This record gives sequence, structure tokens and C-alpha cells, in this order.
Amino acid sequence: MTTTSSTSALPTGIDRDALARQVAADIPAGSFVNLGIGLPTKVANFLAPDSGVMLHTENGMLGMGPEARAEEVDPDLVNAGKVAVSELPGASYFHHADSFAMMRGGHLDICVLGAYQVSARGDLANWHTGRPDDIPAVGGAMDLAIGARQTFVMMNLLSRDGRAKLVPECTYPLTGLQCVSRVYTDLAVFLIEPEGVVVRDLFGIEYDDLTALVDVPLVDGTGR
Amino acid sequence: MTTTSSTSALPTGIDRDALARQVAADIPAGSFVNLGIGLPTKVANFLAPDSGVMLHTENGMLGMGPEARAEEVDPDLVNAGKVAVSELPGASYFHHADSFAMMRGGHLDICVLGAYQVSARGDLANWHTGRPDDIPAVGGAMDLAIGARQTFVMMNLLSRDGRAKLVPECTYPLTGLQCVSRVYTDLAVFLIEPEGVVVRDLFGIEYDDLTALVDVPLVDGTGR
Amino acid sequence: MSRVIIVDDAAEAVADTPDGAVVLIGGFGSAGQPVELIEGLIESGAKDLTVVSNNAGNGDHGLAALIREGRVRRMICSFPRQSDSWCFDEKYRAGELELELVPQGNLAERIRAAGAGIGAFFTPTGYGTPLAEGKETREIDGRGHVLEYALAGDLALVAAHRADELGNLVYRKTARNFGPIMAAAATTTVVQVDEVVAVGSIDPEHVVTPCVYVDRVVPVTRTLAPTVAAGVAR
Amino acid sequence: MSRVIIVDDAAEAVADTPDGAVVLIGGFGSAGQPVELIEGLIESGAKDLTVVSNNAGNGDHGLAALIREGRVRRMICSFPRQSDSWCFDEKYRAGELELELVPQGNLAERIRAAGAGIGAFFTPTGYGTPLAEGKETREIDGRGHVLEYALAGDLALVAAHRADELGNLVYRKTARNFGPIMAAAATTTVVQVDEVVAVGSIDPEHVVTPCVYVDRVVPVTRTLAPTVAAGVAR
Repeated sequence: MTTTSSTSALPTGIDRDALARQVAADIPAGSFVNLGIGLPTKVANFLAPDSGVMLHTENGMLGMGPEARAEEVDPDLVNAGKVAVSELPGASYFHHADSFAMMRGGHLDICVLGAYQVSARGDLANWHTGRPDDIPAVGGAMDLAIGARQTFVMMNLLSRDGRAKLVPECTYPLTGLQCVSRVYTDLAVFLIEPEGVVVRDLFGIEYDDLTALVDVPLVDGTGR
Repeated sequence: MTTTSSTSALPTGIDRDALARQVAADIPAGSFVNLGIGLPTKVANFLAPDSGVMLHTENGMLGMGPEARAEEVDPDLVNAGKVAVSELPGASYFHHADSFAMMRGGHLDICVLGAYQVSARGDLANWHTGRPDDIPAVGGAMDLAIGARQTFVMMNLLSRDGRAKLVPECTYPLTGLQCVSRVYTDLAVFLIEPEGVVVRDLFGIEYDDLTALVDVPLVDGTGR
Repeated sequence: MSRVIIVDDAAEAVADTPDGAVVLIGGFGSAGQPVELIEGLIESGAKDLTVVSNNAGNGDHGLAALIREGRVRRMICSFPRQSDSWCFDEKYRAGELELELVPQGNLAERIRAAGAGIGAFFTPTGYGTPLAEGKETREIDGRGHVLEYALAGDLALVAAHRADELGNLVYRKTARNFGPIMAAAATTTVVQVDEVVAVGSIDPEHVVTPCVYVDRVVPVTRTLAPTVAAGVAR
Repeated sequence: MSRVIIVDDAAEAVADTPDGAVVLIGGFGSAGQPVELIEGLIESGAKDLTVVSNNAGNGDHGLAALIREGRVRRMICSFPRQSDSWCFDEKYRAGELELELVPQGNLAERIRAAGAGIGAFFTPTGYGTPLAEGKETREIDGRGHVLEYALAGDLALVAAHRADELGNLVYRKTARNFGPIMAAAATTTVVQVDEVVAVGSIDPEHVVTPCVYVDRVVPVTRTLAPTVAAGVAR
């Protein structure tokens, strides 16, 4: 992969909270959703309390509530990131095989994951940098990526050195093939569709400037 | 298969209750046991109340009690034969996949089944006569036969027309290969062992008369 | 706002069943058989059905009636023949109904696999028997195994004991049987229950079927269960 | 007289663990990790262990201590690297410990398969990724699947909440995680619990692990759980 540093200053799009709000707004009421650790966790803060969205955590719970307040912390009740959480009415607990059956069997509507790279056909790389000195760890990423009916990715469009993370082919080790349906970034929302990668929303950037940043053929869907 | 009707009157061994008592006496205290429908069900009547033997029924229960008395009948609580039963303290319920996992995973110590035929190497035939006008039905027989750590068979040694049901090779459709470890019959108890078929007990018949009835090489273990 | 819908009328709950559907029907004999939903399915008029159920009906009600009405083209089950399976027996002997016989544990595991997103599995059950004929086999750890594929449904009809308003389910005793695995293995799952309770009334530790597997809940007053006959069949 | 044995001392309960054993250890991070049993295992002196656990230890207690003491030759897990996995990190980087990385759902399903007598299964998870390299694959219903084999243990160490005197178990909240499937997948299963109650005290509908899967029960007073750190890892 060659360095394709942009000639101008990097554009600034929406911030992480605004991005989480975008994702939350696209989750239909009553959906069953798994939010990956890191950035996707923020989405929970922007789900309307009456939306009836139920959160799944792969360590064996449906109906997960917000992070536990200090006095509520229970070492037996944690989320996938091992953070103490709470329980909502209507919750249920189950063992790990049942939890991943729920995921792999296609029963969750949406999962939201972070990513190192997403390819134009929806391949995902988010578990391993591939650097030889890194200790690899995959957790539930591969199960989540291929298990939910729709996999949304949340990430900054550009890496710290200014390269787009939406790529023709992933160069990082893959998490799953053709599994991502949407990519929410600070600069744009992309839909991975049979016709190609459709740009649905732009945040603080013009369409032509976006196409210059991304080495993937895009379809302008902003006017739809 | 040629008819090998015996020239003398058929011997009479022990009756069904006595046979059930024999099997019960060989079940170690604390065992987890599945009793097949029909004759094996009788074994429950001869288990000592303090033996701690726990009965499994494949329709999702461990800790099954005796048949329900009239006033106890609950349509939601039946055994594998669909007969109303009762629940003992320490019982548990689980769904069908978990119930057969328990069986197939080798967690039951003993299952006791009826049989049409058992072969000298422990093959079992007990689910289908193979007659073209019969409606085949297998139920849990194949899972039980191969699932328990030991499979005991209970049957009359001879069919109604006087042919031994312990055979060199089964002619009826098979239920499982090399799965039977013991055969309890009205005339003798047989152990299927690496060295061959060992006769452990005789009931109202001499060893030489038994060998004349059975077309399988036998090892006399009655004096052990 | 959960997506489960509480429907008062059993017929309405299954009215959209298309001809040719694969229908998973819970129950072990009469225990846990969703009789009222099956009667609704008869009312719906759906035909050419493939029915997956452990047995093939008892007496003249529920699954037996569905078969008697000629709606079932194919039965996938482990134990069709029972002392009171005369509706099935007649159709089968008349050649009006196909039968796929599956060992009970393989049937349960195939249904479980469909719900769990497992494409197929190697099981020792049935190896070397006529029910494994034509199937792929493999020796694993010195033991013969048969490859069995997942078995999914378009519709599952399940009888549970109690649902909360979100659709979380608990069952009663051995009526649990195929309910939890069938609820997870169908595109649409319709559950009849003895009662619907408020959200929060079921302890999260005690939920057997989480609400994600349930689409429609129908509260019913159970009709009298058929007499439990002794020593029938597995 | 059930065969379960109630043992007061954690070290005694695992004292017979041989060198080279495959040990399934429950827990997801600290939740459900049987810390007291692992400390007993350290006391036992057993070494060259293969440990199957979702993570590879947190802080300096329990599984982390077992690793630090050099007793683990091989880890089979999904997520070794965490902010507090320094014991593992050091041994791994020093080349003193092998790692087999398995996607979490495949890990759970392989353990479940061992307990359920399923030899192997085709799963879509991992297909086309480096973690499926060298494994048999097959397209089923248009989707790529990977063949994964059952993963059994010689010993399982599990933390449950409560046992009755027969060994029936219930768990608490997300501490349930790998407990039920590991209890079923090992030759010998040792369970630490917060309390032992009389037979009949647990409703048969609520039992999560039936007593048939449990060999030894050790009542423990839990040591203080490590601080729950925010945003560590999956």
C-alpha cells in the first residue's frame, strides 16, 4: 500500500458524539442490537428511552442497561468490555453458547463495530493489526461481524496519517467477508449496496473532495 | 434366516419382575439412568428408595419420580412413553436439545432398552421390524443406544417361535453398532466383553442347554 | 416498544401462513403441543405443509386434525406411530403423506443448529443404521459420525406457560421439550401461553426463551388435555 | 446418595489434577472466574497445563497467577490481551506459552459440542479469515462455513452462585457465561459456589446446570473481586 497523503489540511467532520447520534437515529424502534466495545458503546447514550431497543451483550445477556453507578456495581454483571452495567426490566441471562447462537443464528438486527478497514464489498478488518509484536485477540468480533442481520461500522474515515480506511481491498487481517452494510464516519455515511458504495450523508465536506480522499468508486446518493 | 425351532419344550426362566429386579440390583447407587419404554420401565419398581439413582427421561427431565397417581396427573409432566409421572426433589427440566446432549455426551451411566435382537459384538436392533407394512418409528432409541456409558438390554432370550434373539449378526434394521454391554434375559445374563459373550447368570437352565439354544460362541462365566 | 405482538385470536395469529410452508410444531405427544394454534392453522387454509414435530398427532385434535384435513404433505418426525396416531396412519398408508424419519436427538440438534447458525454437524447417532444411509460419514476420535444439516422453519408454533409483554417465555415441566429450540429456528415464531404478565414479572435468571425469538404471543385457555394413556410410545 | 461430593477445601478438591491436564476455566474476565479453585490448582502443583478460558487472566489473581507461576504450557482462548493481562503478556512474549486463538463463539460452541457428544460442526464464523487457515471449509446454503472440532477438558473449574446438595446449579447474572457448557464438557467438574442449599430448595424449572454434570462442589467465601476497570477489552 502506497502512502496517499492528501495535499491539503485534513477535513474535520462531526465529532464522536454526533456520529453516535447519527447511528442511533438509524436504529429502528424495537431493534435487538449489539454495540461493540469502544466507540460503538456511545450509541447507547443516544437511543430514545422509549425506543424499546434491546441491547445484547455477548457475555450472556439481553436487555442490558447503562453503565452501573458506583453504588450499583456488581462484579457478576458486566458487559463485553468488562465494565459494570445494569439490568433493565425484561432482561434475560443465558450461557455463552446460547449467547453466540443468538448472534450467529441471525437473531440480532444490528451490530455496530469499530474497524481498522472496510473494503468496498463490505469485508471487515477490526481485530488485529498484523504487526508481529502484537498479541492477537479476537474476542467475539468475528461472530458479531457475520452474525447480525446488519453490521454497521463506526470509525473515522481517515487514519492518523491521513489514509482512508474505506479501501478497495483490506490489507489488515480480515474479521469477516462481505459482512458490513453501512459505514458511519466523521465525514460521510456509506451504504455498501449491490450497485456499489453509496454516499448517503456528507459532514463538512463536499462530494468531490470526498471522492478524492477515497480510493473506491462511489455513488452519490446524497440527493436521494 | 432359517428356522431353528428347538426340539424340546421351551425352557422357562425368571419372570419379568424377577428380571427387572436383577437389572436393578446391578445399578450402582447414585447412577444416572434412562429406562426405555416397555419392559425396562419396570426396573424403577425395584430400585431401593435410598439408592439415589436418578432417572432421566429424554423428553427433558432428570429426577423423574414414579407414575403419577390419579389425582396428581399433570398433562405437562409425562415420561418418554407419554405416561403421567411425578417429580422428585432435586429434579430439573431442560429442552430437547439439552436432553439429548446429556445422553449423547455420555453423561448417563446406564440406559436399559428392550430389543428385537442383539448381536454377539453388541449391535442392537430394537426400532423396526423391517416389515414393509410397518410404519417405522425410531424415537430416541438410536440416541440412547449409543449415548449412555453402558447400554443394558432386557428381553426374553427367545422369540415366540423359539429363536434366540442373541444372534451372530442382526437381521433386523440396526439401532446402533457395538453399543450393548449386557443382555438381561429370562434365561441368562450375558456380558458383551472383548473376549466374547460371557454368560454370567443362568435362570432355570443348564449351561450346555443354553449353548444349544444360542448360535453364538459363549464363554462360561458363571463360576467367576 | 418491542416488536412482539400480542394477538387474542389464534387463527389471526397464523392467518398469513402460505401454502408449502415448513412449520415447526412443538410438543412431545400432547405435552406442550400448541393445540389452539394448530386449530388456527387449520382455519387459515394453508396446505402442502411440511411439518416438523416429534410425533405425528394424537387422537383427533391439534396436529392429528391438521393431518386428517389433508394439509400436510410431508412429516419430519422421530416417532409417528403411536396407539392413537390413526389420522397419520391412514394418510401414510394411503400414500398421501411423505415421511422423513429422524432419530429424536438428531431432530432436536438439527433444529437447534438452525437457530444457532450452525450449518451442519457430525453426530454419532444413527451411524451404521438405515437412517444414515446415503449420508456423509466420518470417523472422529475413533468413532463413526454422520453429517446432519440444520433444519429451519418458516413458522414455529410453540406452547409455553407464561410470557411477559416483551415475549420472554417460561415453560412448565416436560411441556418445555421442543419449544425453546423451535422458537429460535423459525422465521416467524408464534407462541400460545396460559397467561401474559407484565414486563419485569419474570426473573431474568429464569427466562428460558428470550424475547428476541418470539414474534407473536397468543394467550389461550387450554382446552381439556386428552386423556393420558399408559404405555403408548416414545 | 448422589455422587457429587461436597468439599470444604478448594485445594483438596483439585489436588488430583495431573500434569498435562486440559483444564476448562470459566469466567469472562473476572465475572464468573473461579479464583479460589484456581488458587487450589496452583497449590496442587500441577504443571504443563492446557487451559481453555475466554481470557488469559486479569491482574495478579486466579488465572493470571496460574500463568505467572509457569503452570500453563498452552492457552486456548479468544481474548488474551487486556489492559491487565501482564502475566500472560510476559510469558507469551518470552515464548514460554503457546497460544491458540479461537473466535469466542466458536470457542463456546466447541466446548458445548464436547459436552453434547457432537464431534464437529460447520460454522460461518471465521470463514475467509486467518483464523480459518488450514481448516476444512464447505459452502452450505450459499454461505462459507469452517469445520470446527469439539473441545473437551479433563477438568472444568466453574464458579456458580448456589448448589443444592445433589449438585444442581444456578448462576448469577453474566457470571453464568461459560459455566454451564464447561461443566458438561469435562471428565471431572469442580464447582465453587457462594452457598450450598438443601435438596428441593432450587425450583426444578430454574436449574441451569443439572447435577449430572457436577462432580465436586466447594462452598467458598469469595475474595474481594478485582476493581472493575472501564473500557478494557472484550
